[in-house]
Amino acid sequence: MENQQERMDLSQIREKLDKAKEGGLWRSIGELAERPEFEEYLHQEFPRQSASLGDFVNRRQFFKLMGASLALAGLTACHRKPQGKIVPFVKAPEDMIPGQAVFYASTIIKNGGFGVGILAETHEGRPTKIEGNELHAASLGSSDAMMQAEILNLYDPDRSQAILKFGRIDTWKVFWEEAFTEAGRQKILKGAGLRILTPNTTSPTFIRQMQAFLKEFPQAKWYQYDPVNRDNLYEGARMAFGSPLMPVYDFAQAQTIVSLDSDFLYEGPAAIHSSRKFSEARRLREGMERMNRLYVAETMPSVTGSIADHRLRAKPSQIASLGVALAQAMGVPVNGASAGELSEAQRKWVEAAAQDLKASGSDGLVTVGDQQPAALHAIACAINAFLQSRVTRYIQPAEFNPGNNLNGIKALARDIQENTVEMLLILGGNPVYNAPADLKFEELIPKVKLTAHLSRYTDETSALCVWHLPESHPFETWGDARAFDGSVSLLQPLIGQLYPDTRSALEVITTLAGVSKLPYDLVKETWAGRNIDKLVHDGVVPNTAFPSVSVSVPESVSVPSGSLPSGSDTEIAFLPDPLIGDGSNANNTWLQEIPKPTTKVCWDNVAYMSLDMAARLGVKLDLTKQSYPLMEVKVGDRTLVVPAFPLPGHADGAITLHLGYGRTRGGQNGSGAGFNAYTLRGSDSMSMASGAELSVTRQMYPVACTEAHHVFDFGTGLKSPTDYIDSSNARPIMKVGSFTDYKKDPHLPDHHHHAMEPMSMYAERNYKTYDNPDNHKYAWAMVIDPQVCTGCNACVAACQAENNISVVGKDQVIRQREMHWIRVDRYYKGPADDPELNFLPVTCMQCEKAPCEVVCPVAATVHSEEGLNQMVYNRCVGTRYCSNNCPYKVRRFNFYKYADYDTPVLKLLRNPNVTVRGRGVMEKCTYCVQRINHARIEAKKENRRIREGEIVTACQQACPAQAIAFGDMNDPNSKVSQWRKQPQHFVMLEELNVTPRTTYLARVRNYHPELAPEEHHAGDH
Amino acid sequence: MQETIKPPMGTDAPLIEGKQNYETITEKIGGIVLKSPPKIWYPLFALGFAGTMVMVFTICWLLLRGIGIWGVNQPVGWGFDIINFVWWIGIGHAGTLISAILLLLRQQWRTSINRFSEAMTIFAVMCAGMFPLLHTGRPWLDYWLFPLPNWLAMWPQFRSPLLWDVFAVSTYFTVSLLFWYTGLIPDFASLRDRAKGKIAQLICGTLSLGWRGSAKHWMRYESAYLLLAGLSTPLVLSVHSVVSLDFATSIVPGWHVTVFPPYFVAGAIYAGFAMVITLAVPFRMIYPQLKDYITNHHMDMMAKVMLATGLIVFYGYMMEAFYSFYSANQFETYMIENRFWGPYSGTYWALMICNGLIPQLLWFPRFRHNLFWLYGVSMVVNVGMWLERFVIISVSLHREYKPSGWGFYAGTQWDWSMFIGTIFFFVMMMFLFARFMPMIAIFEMRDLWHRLYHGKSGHNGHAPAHVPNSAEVTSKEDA
Amino acid sequence: MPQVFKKYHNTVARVTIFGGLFGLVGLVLTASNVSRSSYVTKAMVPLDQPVPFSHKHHYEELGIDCRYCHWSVEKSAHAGVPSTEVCMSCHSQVWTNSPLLEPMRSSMASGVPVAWNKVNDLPDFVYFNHSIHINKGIGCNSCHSGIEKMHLTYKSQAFSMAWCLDCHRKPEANIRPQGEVFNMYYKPPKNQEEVEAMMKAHGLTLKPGEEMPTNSAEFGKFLVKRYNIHVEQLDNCSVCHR
Amino acid sequence: MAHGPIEPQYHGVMAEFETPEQVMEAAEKTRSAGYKQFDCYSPFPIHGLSDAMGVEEAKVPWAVFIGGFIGALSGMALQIYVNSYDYPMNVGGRDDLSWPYFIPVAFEVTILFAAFSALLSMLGLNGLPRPHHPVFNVPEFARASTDRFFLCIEAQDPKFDLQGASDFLKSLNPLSVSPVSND
Repeated sequence: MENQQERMDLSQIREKLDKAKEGGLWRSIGELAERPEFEEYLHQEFPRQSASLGDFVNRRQFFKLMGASLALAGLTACHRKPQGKIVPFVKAPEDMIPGQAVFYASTIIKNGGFGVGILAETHEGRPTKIEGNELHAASLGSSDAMMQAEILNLYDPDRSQAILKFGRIDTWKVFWEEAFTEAGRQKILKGAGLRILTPNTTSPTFIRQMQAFLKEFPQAKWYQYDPVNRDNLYEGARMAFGSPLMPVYDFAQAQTIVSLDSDFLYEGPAAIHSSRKFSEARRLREGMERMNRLYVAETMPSVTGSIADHRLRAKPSQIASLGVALAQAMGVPVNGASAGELSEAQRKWVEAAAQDLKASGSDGLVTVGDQQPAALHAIACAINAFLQSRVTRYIQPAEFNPGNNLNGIKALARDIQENTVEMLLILGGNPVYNAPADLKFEELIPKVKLTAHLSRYTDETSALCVWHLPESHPFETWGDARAFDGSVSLLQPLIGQLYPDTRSALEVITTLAGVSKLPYDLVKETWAGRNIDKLVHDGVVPNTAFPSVSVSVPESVSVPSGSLPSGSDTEIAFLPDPLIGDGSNANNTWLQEIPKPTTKVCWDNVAYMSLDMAARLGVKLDLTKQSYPLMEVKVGDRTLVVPAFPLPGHADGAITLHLGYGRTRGGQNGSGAGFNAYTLRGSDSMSMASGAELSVTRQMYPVACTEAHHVFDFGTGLKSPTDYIDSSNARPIMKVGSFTDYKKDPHLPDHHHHAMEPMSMYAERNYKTYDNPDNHKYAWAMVIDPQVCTGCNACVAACQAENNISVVGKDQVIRQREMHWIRVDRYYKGPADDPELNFLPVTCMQCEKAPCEVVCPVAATVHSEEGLNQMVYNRCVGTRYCSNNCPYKVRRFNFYKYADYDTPVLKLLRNPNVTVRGRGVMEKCTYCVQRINHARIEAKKENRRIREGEIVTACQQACPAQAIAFGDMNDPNSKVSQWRKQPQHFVMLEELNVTPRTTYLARVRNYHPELAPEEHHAGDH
Repeated sequence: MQETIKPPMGTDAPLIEGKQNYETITEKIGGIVLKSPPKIWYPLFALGFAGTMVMVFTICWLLLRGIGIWGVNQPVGWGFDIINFVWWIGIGHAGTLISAILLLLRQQWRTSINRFSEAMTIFAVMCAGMFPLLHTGRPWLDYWLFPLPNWLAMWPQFRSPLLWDVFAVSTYFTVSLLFWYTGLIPDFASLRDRAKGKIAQLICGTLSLGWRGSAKHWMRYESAYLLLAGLSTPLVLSVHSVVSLDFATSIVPGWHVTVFPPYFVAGAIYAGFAMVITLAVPFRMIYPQLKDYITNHHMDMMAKVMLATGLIVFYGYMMEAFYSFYSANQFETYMIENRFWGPYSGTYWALMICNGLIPQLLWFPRFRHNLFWLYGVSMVVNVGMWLERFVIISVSLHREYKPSGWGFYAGTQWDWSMFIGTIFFFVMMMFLFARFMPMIAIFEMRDLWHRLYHGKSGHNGHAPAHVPNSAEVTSKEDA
Repeated sequence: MPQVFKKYHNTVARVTIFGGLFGLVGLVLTASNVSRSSYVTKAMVPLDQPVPFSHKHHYEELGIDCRYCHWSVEKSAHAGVPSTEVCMSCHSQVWTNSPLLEPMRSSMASGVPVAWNKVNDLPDFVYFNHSIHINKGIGCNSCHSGIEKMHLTYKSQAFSMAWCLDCHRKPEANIRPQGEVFNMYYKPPKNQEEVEAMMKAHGLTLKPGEEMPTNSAEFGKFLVKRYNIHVEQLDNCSVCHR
Repeated sequence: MAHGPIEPQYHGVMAEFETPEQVMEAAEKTRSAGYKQFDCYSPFPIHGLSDAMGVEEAKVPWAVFIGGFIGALSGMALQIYVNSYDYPMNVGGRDDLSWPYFIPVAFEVTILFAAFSALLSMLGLNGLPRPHHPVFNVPEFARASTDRFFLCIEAQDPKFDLQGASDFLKSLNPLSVSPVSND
């Protein structure tokens, strides 16, 4: 039924797309259902420029300009709205109401092949927004920035649309002829010359098909490779328990959590789940007596590290030493390794962690980052087993052939070297770009006679393969995937194929195997015996999670010599980029522009290093130009030039490089952004390299960083900005404190804040009652809880997707013109080289006495009866006075025509319920007023009040930590009212008396008594 | 530029130099208009025109691309645009002050420079007015700032100081224009009667509205002129006060300062007199006949006004700093600390030197009486006043409440081309003015000369007080 | 010779001044009237359509309910324009050979939809929702007045913001019982008897403390209250713009 | 003395003087001679001349006051109408009738109206613009805007006759006396 209906819509869209090439019809697809679609009336005569907006005029532009300037007045005056069209259906689908969004369940495949269930909001057959699927274990209704941005990947104008042979457009027919010929030959050879390389997969249907395929070609080999993989994790489990097992943690119950370089709240297939569970335990409740304690040792400040109670910075090689020391302190015998020399701080950290772990007993756990060596994973397994941790359990890995990424890619390289490969199918992935540098895949691929690369972009690998096959987006295909815990969810097409020639890996492999079944039937076959309609409707297949595997406590852990890194003075840590991952999202402009969670850098990767190290290397910044010096990084015979970026909290003696940048064929946005760290990464140094040589050059490189402005004030007489984050110190911006203080006085009084009686010439506005019988007004309000906010930026991405927020490009970000309506402010506390990180998401505060409104000369921003600070884009003339007068600086201005009005496929992306803002217009958060209006209209039609929880703002919906509450503060039972009543509730910049509707709770850390920072603000007043 | 200054100096120098009578006054001043200009006029005008084209080009590019071509950004929403606006408006104020306030105060030395400075006012306000109109994101909708009945049922929002600006600046421009034109009517009549060509007669005749110097007309004229002066005085004070309210009514630390209105007005007069000197010195060189009327006496008086207003402004700076500390408000304190030691401390200290330190030279007659120094000081003040607006507007914005919302600001090439373009536009307009309109109020000079040398017995003298004057020699020839 | 001008120049001067003033006023008036004229707004101007569909014929003469074609008007922001299939459900039986209906038949056969010219085209930044108006007793012809008489469809209003605001500020002037929304011949009850009849017909009863409306204005106010319309909120910007 | 016939071809008779003091004296004498309709012309305002002529008037200040008053009222009324009555909006929690915010604009409108009243009332009372006037027919009058002072007895004066007025003016010791043609 779904299928039937889907196809109906899709054919419509397809038809329109075909016609779009003839021009003019894109307007009508918007008006398909009489919809006032995307375009604000804007002066179409003004030329649009590409994302990089240079300010200089060349000769041609000059003449164009001179001509245009003559006609300018006339043109602007003579603008006339073109005649709109209404194109109704020929045959209307039964249960689609034009103008009402429909939600479909599907699944997003994350790195490693793990699925996260989603619900996609579709408007007339085009998905516009992704939400998490509450029924899915890895989502629980929340999402992250990458999931939110996946919708842009679907509509990416750079997606490959055509099948290419040696770069020239060809047809599937010709490909299949060639492929079948070769496959026929291989069949006789039992597939001895056939190799298939895919990313890791958990899809039961795909694995079933592959296995069937491999039965036909028994000598053929199927390798899986992801550049960021879990090899070490499974190897470690094998060392400890004898088989590769996947640990699953219960962060809701854990009392002591020790993370050894594990960013479990952000990275990995269970991140959203972990974040939700961790926040449940962490959230302050009145009368709370006990709080979990999180220890993190890591090289670079991570999302998890930022919320840790005790974050220890350590070089990559030292993490293992800490693990060994921890094991020894716990009394877990480790053979073949010693902790070596630990510094005072490290020793104290280890002791405190060990003490807490022991005290927590079975409620303690140790988790290790995927990039850490297998032996450390083994040690962690041993400690957890030793603790008889009931918050750690082990299950079968969901992936096919787990833990063999490096082996696989090496074997493939060897096979090609030995000339045994005659036909190579690369179904997804990009080995030329991201395989270990020493394998030199760019030289290997051309050696194979028949190579075919299925991918969504014509990327680095496509360029070297004989055939490039365009891949369908997962939103266009049927399929299934397992979550981290093994539970299965289904993929269903949310839209018809945007481009007719794209295929999924499943389709390619079944066709090659000669199976003439449609993907839908294959999925149905896999889940035969279940109600497929219900599975598709819910998106999840119930009762498919893997059961726990019981493990025995290993008597001791033997660490083979050389399996723990030795370390050096200058080490490199390789990490996937927090947003563009291993590089597969490089062309996603949303992810490029969202500031990286802890560093606030966007559009680039840089070499992060400690402030001390930067000083030693002679790194000199030019902050007014946001320029950082380029630095040559040399490891062995491999070099990379990358900007040096001092980062408070980074471990000394190491730099961190994010993978995924420096693409050469990454689309118009991915190509040329950043620096390719894969060129430094060999198969012996997949996650860390030591013995790097660094030399800072005199060349400067601009880095777009949204919060560099105040971090470093070197050489001025000003107080360090770190003084300004502490509420008790200077600026009443954040309320931070310790759990001990909280238990003493949950109000966490700040010493400088003197409550004032607000004085006003004017009477208070009535936000309480209407004249009518149902006279209780809604008073929308939001409370944000920094206590659980990890700074992951899911809200930023969700807001961008929901509100049609434009991307401005690196140059404009450097000029401080980013457009995000919600931003996650980062405040440091403590010493500059090793501070605590605090995150504070800031949206428009919807002040009742809004300073922005009074200064608007055209009443483009005024208050609604429900207390919203309304922003009327079509009224705005763009004086920017409101933004100047906003103490929270949450308003965003379209300095140029940032919105892309022209690219046809991006028009499908837009939320039809939000105006696409034109040039010269101020914009800002309005608490998702389109959702409020929708709920109000639906409630009024049913003659009822809006229910608590009926309106969920985009940021709130996405937040994995559930750190945002939104609702009616006139309703005493609403969540937002409850949160506002919390003793630690506070109002940012309250003394300005602008009475914001968005307020905050405090951020409290649960310090170990031995490690608690000294209170340094005692003498400040 | 060095000019030999002959004694008597300063206020000892006469207000009118040389042998003069009604005819010579009329001929020397009116002749500039009726005769072809000095050769140097053409290249100077061409330079002004070329620079104006830079401005026009910038404006076209601005309208095509959007204000993103400027350096403004998220925390610093106002940059060169509003800095230049306030700077130009300030410059304009000296003209009104000279023509209106000094008239009410019966300062005779105003007569030689009032026309000139009124023209300066008008052109400066034109330059200033351009910026608020162009600084909006969608300038083609600027008419929404005016209360025009419309089909949207929408009106401007009169609580916004920006709208007060619209009314203040447009009223100021209109009233200045009326005042200026009122003064020009009798002079156009003079030119009409002296013009030889038919076209010049027609133009001047039309502009003079048929003025014939009737005593009844003069009576109403004087009444109206005085009333206009009386109206202009509160107007000029209100305009810069309103401009300062753009900042003072906001909540930005560094803007939210109650002392702003008087401090801005003083600053405006300060900048305006600097600009009058900046213009008067070269114009005296281009038109040497003007030296008879704009004498060292005038230069000295203007230097003294500059010194006085400069001290008021400097007091304002002191108060800003003092209250920032005295407030015990961490944001205010940080604001001034940031000015002192922050990334833009250079501009702050340069401002202190330009507006506070260097003008103190004017205490010494040696510097006041030396046109080279005087000119130099006035240029320094022009720069200093621009820096003051930079410090107040952009430096306050770049770091206000939330450190996460902090940023940097620098003008782009388009900011500079717009700013410099308006300077050239201003220069071009001044040259056009010098060419086509009497630079000094002729009838008022006649009146002044009459009072100084002819009517010593008092102006209701029934007996003809015939004071022989060397200037009378020429009058015999006409008889 | 000081006399530069002729005597008639005095007249010229006066005429210029007063003529200029009147001319300016005239220009403003003309401009504002032209901008509101149907030449600019296209109000009252029928548009050419692929098929000359007559609302008068279908509604008034045949008595087909609005919702037969505009089927989503109660549920969605969009009233819904009938699919080819809806048209052909009748026209496969009647007027099967009419040349006027050829576009519909070919659309049905080819699957290519008919592209109608949009008559009521609001700016893209105006978010109008049909369903809430219909559900709260605003009749079709409150906005599409005279639709039942239209042979060719035209917009009966220019849909200016001021016009929208008029009703949003005083909905009692246009509101009617929900049952009368699709009645193009609805007349507000003028006196108490008519009010009583109307209330009876639509099952409206007085609640305690309410007084029987005695004229159309009071009846409007009664309905506004009964349908729980918060008039204060209706002219908030974000009701229509977001 | 017989009333001479009003001679329509003449606007009056005009005498030319060299100094303001002379014309002032002449004006007083003309007034004491009983002439009512006469006017003086000077290249700059001569204080006391209108007194000497016996002309008193204060219409311009009144016009300015009325103009300013209307300006103040309409400025305030406009703002109250548009922001407090026609489309009242909740602007930053301020009252609909937040009149203190309306003072600056009301003030500016006051000045604007008053300034226009000043100029327009002056021009209106003076009957300007009037590019053509009979006095310009006198060739000597070209210097009226430079350095000569004139007194013209107009033909409309009941006491006027061409000869008598000319003789009277000649008695005032002018530089010249000429009839003013009306063409």
